[in-house]
Amino acid sequence: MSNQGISRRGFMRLTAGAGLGLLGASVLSGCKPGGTAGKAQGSFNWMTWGDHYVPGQLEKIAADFKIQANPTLFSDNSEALLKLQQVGGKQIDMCSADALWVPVYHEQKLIEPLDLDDFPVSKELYSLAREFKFWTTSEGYLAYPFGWSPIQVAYNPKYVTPAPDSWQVLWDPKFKQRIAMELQPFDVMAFMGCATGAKEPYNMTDEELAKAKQALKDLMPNILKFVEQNVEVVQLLANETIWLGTQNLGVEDRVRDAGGPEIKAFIPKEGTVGFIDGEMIAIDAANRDVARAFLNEAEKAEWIAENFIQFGRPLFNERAYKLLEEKGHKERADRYLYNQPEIALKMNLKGPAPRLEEYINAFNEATAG
Amino acid sequence: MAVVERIAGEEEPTGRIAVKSTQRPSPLLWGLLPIGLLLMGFFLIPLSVMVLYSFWRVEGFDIVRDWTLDNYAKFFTLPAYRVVLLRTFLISLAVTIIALVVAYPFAYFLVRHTSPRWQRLFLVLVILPFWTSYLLRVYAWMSILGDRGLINQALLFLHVIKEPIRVFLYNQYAVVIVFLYLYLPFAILTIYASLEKFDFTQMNAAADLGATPWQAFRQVLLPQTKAGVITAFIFIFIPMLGEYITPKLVGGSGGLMIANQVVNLFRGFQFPQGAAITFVVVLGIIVFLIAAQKYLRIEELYRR
Amino acid sequence: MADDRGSDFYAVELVGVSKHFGNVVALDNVSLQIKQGEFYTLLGPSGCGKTTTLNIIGGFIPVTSGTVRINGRVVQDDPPYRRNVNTVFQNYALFPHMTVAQNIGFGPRMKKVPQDEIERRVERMLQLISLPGFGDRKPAQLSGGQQQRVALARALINEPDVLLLDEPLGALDLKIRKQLQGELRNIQRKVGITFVYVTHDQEEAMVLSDRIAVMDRGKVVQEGTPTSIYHHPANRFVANFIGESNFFNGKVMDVAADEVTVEVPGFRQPIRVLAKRPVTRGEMVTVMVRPECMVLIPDPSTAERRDLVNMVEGVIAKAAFLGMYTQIVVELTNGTTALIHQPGGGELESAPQSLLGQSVTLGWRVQDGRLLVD
Amino acid sequence: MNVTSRQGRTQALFRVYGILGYLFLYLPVFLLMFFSFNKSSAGSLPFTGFTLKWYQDLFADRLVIDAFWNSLRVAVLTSLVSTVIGTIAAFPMARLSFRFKEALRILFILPIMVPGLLIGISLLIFFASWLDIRLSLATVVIGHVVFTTPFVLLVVTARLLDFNYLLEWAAADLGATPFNTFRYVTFPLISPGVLAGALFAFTLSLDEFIITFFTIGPQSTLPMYIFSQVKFGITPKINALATLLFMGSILILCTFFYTLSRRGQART
Repeated sequence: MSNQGISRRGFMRLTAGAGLGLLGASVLSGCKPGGTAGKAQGSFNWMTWGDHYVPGQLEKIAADFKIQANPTLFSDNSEALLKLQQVGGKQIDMCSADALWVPVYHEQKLIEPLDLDDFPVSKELYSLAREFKFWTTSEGYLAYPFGWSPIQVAYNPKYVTPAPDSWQVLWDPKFKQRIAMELQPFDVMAFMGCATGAKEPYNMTDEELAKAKQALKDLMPNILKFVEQNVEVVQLLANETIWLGTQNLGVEDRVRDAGGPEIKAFIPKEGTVGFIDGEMIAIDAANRDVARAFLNEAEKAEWIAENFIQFGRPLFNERAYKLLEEKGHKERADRYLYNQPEIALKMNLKGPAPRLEEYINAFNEATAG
Repeated sequence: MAVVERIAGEEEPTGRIAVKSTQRPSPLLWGLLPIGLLLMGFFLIPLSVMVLYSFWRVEGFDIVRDWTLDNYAKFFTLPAYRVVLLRTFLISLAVTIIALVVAYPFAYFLVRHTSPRWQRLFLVLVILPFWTSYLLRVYAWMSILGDRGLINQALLFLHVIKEPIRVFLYNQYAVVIVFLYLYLPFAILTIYASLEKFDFTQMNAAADLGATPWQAFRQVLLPQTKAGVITAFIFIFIPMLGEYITPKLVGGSGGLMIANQVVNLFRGFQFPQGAAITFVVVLGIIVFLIAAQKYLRIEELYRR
Repeated sequence: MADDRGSDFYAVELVGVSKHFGNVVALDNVSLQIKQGEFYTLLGPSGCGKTTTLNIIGGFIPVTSGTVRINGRVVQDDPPYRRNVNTVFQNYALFPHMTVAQNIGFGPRMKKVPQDEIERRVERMLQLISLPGFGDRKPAQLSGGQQQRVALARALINEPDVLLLDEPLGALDLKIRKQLQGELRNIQRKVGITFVYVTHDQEEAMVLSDRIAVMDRGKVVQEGTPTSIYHHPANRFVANFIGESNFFNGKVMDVAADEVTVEVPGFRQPIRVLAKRPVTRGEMVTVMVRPECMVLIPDPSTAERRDLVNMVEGVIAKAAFLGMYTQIVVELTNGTTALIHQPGGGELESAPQSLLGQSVTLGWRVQDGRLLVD
Repeated sequence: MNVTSRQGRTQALFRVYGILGYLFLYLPVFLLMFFSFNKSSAGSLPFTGFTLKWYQDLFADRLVIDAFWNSLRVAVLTSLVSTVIGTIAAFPMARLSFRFKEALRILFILPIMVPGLLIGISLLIFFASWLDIRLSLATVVIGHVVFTTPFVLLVVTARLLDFNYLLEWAAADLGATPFNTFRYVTFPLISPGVLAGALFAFTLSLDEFIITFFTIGPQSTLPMYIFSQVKFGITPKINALATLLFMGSILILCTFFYTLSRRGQART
């Protein structure tokens, strides 16, 4: 099956308009060589996070398939978006992004929607990962699903009793200077939104936003710091500098690995925020086929299982879960919700708030001190 | 003894010929061309583009080229930015003053109490820590100052305290300490340069005339090395105003600086507003530099 | 290489050279003629323009107007490296990063002389300056005097038409200076190169020079041999700058064929002096008398016999024995003081202090006075 | 009070101060080196046991090695380019007086004073949208040169002001053309300043993150690698790298000073 061609976009529009997308594509697939991903060789440019591949993976793929990935690393979604906006597919073929950031790339016409069926490896995915609503458009699927994690509230049971189940625990005056959060203004505002009962934490109304801002202001005495790197939360929990913090899945193990005390984590009953990562192909990508071929290799269960062992947060490759089971990692995989991808859909997905300016200014004002 | 015979009332020593006094412009002037092109092409013009942005509007993730002063108005109307700017200013000032006070005796130590043969090595050792990662060095400080950090461990071990105390990290003091660490080498190098030129027999003369060491320092040494101190002040104070990583890492919730807020704005795609705030600060810096112009003249520092 | 234009040309000739730095006039219409093989000295206080003159000959600074010729060739637009002139700089300007041999060999090296030839010549220069075996040292490892000699060798190795020396002995202490003065003069005789020498030390100028140009405020005020300048200073500045002098200001009373009579207020009798220049009655003039020409007259009645026609009275204010002579300061009746150098020996030498407060008469011959017009 | 004992005490006091100063400067460095041998992956206290695992990880990670070479390449190029540009600009700044010199002086130091974030973003927009230049290590070098050249300029200007211009006159007097004067006299004598400037530029470039991020193409540098480890954190692998880097530079430095002092002795 293919959506490649000289007038690919025109064709896409036509078929989509006629409601014959899949059918038309399959009819035409016979005429277009190199349609399925997995045959191209060469090198391509990938803007990503350092945890989207494991040590040795790129080298192995380069050696076995003559596909050379050149990763450029970034830390913040907005930085990657700005960069892709500026340089486009000429210089970046593939880019990683968080949940609702992906549609922004699409709106900005920066990425080329995919047909997951082009990727044989996509058969290994949980079926629900193939049909995220927010990634589905008439032109195709926006990103190849990679991994996910809800943001939980981690706490030290020695100091935080009884076991909390709500965001409200953060405002307890006992925990003055005992809380750390990652510095992601949109996400912090979204947490506040969750805590104050906003309907859409990433798209609050004026009143909701005002309430969230006030909540953050009230919370400031309890916040020790906003951390640049998530690992800091682990360190701070490990040396008992903080008793509460927002964290990805797997915080318990990471704190223990760092020599820290027993830590527990919960998903607040009001709901929480989470990320779903994916890989996007840039529009007019110069090495589009190479990138697609790479994706087909890199997303294979063997690598994904390896990735889970290395970084410890759930991924969307179902076959990898089986591999983990076989290798004796089932307990950990289950504890990290690997087998319950449906939870991913219950999260408020990370993304830029449509009301960018209001969110940022609210955050800046609440945290100015 | 004067190296060149000076003509009475002559402004320039004959070695440094004023261009106006010769008919042909000196070929040395061509040396300004590459740096001029570099800064024009890759500094002034790109910054001018950003200046334009600061007068535009953002809609979603697109810059809309509607002229507006809103971005500047917001800076002056939202109290948050003023509060943080003031804090930024005070922290930078405090660090700069402490750095100068700490660096001066250290530079003196280098000039007066190290063997001339190894002085250069000692000097290079001052900047060598820069060859490791900035981020890692700041992290290292966190494991010195933290609740379970080196200091607390030592105090616990010595039974000075029973519980880890939290006075060293995640507050403005931590920002000051880490900034001091990061900027001290610059202060040392600059003050060293002015101390090295000083003729220390003057100190003996002052002592001979009955000055205490402190008086000799105040009356003889400091006035003659003042230029170096002020130059160091400028070169520490101003760059610190734009720092955002250190305050975020060690500053806690109360130690954030203006650049942190600008970064937040940029991350939220509020380029016009972020640029506007930055340019207000940059404008202040330029005004300050023009006022302190005299001390940008490092020849003052190096003239014997 | 020396230009074979013979000696029809001056080694250096400045015609109407002026130099302005902004509004400041450093040199004002200076003309000089320096002959081949001459030891020529520019003498003057600091700021008089002597170093500027040297720098113009060397080609380091451009002239504002005027012509500079070296061996008859007009050179004022040539850069230093195209003039066959070399300089010994004040404080020597030895290259600190090069050895003595590299310093001395620098000129030939720039002219692409073969390396073995350079080595030979450097060795010869080291012999000339009496520093054989010093070739591998760095300048910083030499004494001031040794550095000076290296600077000289570095310049001389190029066999320049003219050697310029800018206060070359200025940084040395007296004893070495004296010694090097002798050496300099010897070397100059040996190599026969024209030396143009800048100094503010009049004694050094007198010892070394064939001719001296005294400069003041950007002008050459007098040019001549050491003796002629000493004995016939052109004006008060020269007289004062070279040697010590007594000045008496007065009005011309009478002009005879070869003698002028000057009335000095406060003196009992007028001063008679040889008329070496035209003056008119009533004109204000200065009479200069060198201290060694003045004599203490114990008995004024014998003065005429010794031709001591000029006599003034005074009281001895100071007296000091200086070895070769005794220096006596006499307070004169007109309120000025006179300086006398009295040859040693006798009463003066044994107890100069005993003279203090004594009233004395000073005398000098007509031909010992000089009439100066300012 | 005995003068010599008092001097001795002052001497001792300053020595102690100096040692404390170096301790302050090096404590964090030693600590981060120490963590590179720590079993705990958090890169912080407490020490949970000795391991060389992080060094093995380091050498196994092609990306870190690539990033290291990229950083090195950029830093070397940056210091070369900015040293040339800064040095030739230092001559007129040190030796001439001309109109607008004061304004130029402010312009020349402004890149040091303006936040790097602003330089980075404006360069990205300028390169990509306005000039349509392909981002690469070359554009990174340009970005770095913009802010390191002022440092070179300052250092070399200082050295030139200290330079006895009579030495140049002497060379010209001895027949050296302007080029030879520069080659044999001026440059050897200002070279310590030039070297210091180059070292400065190299150091600054090596640790630059924010300008690098915005101006780089499909590559990565060490600071970028470190900053990108946001989600799951830095492992002591980076500490291992920093340790090796630091040791390497110390080694180079010691050899340099050792040969320098040897040469100095030979000449005496």
